Amino acid sequence: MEKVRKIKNIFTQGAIPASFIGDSIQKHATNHKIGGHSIFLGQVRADEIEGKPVEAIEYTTYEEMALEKMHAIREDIFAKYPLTCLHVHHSLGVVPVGEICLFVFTSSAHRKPAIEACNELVERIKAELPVWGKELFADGHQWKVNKP
Amino acid sequence: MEKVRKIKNIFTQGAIPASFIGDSIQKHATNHKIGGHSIFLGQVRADEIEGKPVEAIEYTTYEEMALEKMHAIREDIFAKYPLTCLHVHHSLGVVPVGEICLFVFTSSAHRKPAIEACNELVERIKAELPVWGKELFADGHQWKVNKP
Amino acid sequence: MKVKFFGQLAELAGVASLDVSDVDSVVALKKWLGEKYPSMSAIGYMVAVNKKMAEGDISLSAEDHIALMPPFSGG
Amino acid sequence: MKVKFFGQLAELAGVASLDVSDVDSVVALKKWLGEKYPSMSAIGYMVAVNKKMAEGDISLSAEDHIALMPPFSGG
Repeated sequence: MEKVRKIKNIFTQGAIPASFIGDSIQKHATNHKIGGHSIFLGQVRADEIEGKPVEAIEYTTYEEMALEKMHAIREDIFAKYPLTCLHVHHSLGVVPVGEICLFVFTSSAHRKPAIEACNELVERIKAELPVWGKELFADGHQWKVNKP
Repeated sequence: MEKVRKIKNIFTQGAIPASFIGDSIQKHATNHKIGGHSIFLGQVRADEIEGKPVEAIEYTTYEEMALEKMHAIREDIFAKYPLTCLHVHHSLGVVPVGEICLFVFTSSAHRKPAIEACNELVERIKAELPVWGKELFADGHQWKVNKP
Repeated sequence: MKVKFFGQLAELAGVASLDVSDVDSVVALKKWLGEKYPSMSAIGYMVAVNKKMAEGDISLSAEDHIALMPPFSGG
Repeated sequence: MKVKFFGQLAELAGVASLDVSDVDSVVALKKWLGEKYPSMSAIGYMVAVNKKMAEGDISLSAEDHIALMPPFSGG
């Protein structure tokens, strides 16, 4: 059966609370077909750039394009792996160091599809979503660069 | 610097609460060297065996040997990957369907070591720890078999 | 046509968007931008036309929505 | 020596552990078990001696702690 999925909003203003992640896991207790969950969390790291520590990252996006792209990625991943669920949350605005800015969550009957889908989602989100991070120091900023 | 790690207890009586997982994520907010977390969760699935649904899994272990083995696996993984943290929790006793029985949690500065270490830990835990699952039906049981 | 600037490009241009009327292709737009904002070409940005990535040259009309995007750095 | 049964083996034996005195090697122990619990050999269990997996035959003494373990199924 083909399911038509709606475009979902993946963006959250500010950091993604750890309690939100716990609640999201809890909600899956009612799905008794799930045998494994895979989760990736991106956390803002206090990199030092010329002796100055990063204090936060400020994220911006081209929201309409990012949501359309995420929808296409989601469809690809559902077509490729036998998943029961797939959730993505990405921060916008300022996220202080130590806080969560990306939450990718996949579930399947057996562990391998959830693990592989989660990894592929993280790579595609970083490479394909029009989102930009600005690393904020106490007295300035620099634009974040993603390594492949 | 060589760190001497103590043998940790990985076993929890009954299911691992989702709130425990959320709290565990929250505790890592103070480590500003972390850039990525990878989490695997095993959840008890309501497999049907000849029309009878699994209602719970009851786990037993050879605890002394399992903890020594887990310690050796932990040392191997820390030697192989540049991780900041590595946590493993496994249930003992009865875990009802929909509940979490395995929680593997790795963190690193960049995402790849956390993701690869988490995957390797899950495979080694399933293959090498002396733990046994008994699938409980309403009126009987069968012994769980792990697929490779 | 409406031209939006994202990330570092918005910082360089000092605006989030502009109405541009005197270009009819992606190549012409890039040339116009290079003259107006000389520092922009060093960044190696991508161009999206109506939310699709433009590869090579394509013609543009007044109704098109253009986005100028530096390399992505989400996650 | 103390012999512990785990998982399905404990169920088949009906006990969690036994004191066994009349065997001096892993092979002798398996033979003894096969006679006492004929259904056990079908399971393909592993033997640990003092928490280390025994590969092939090794000799056993009264102080050894033996564990009889069916295939693992944790997680």
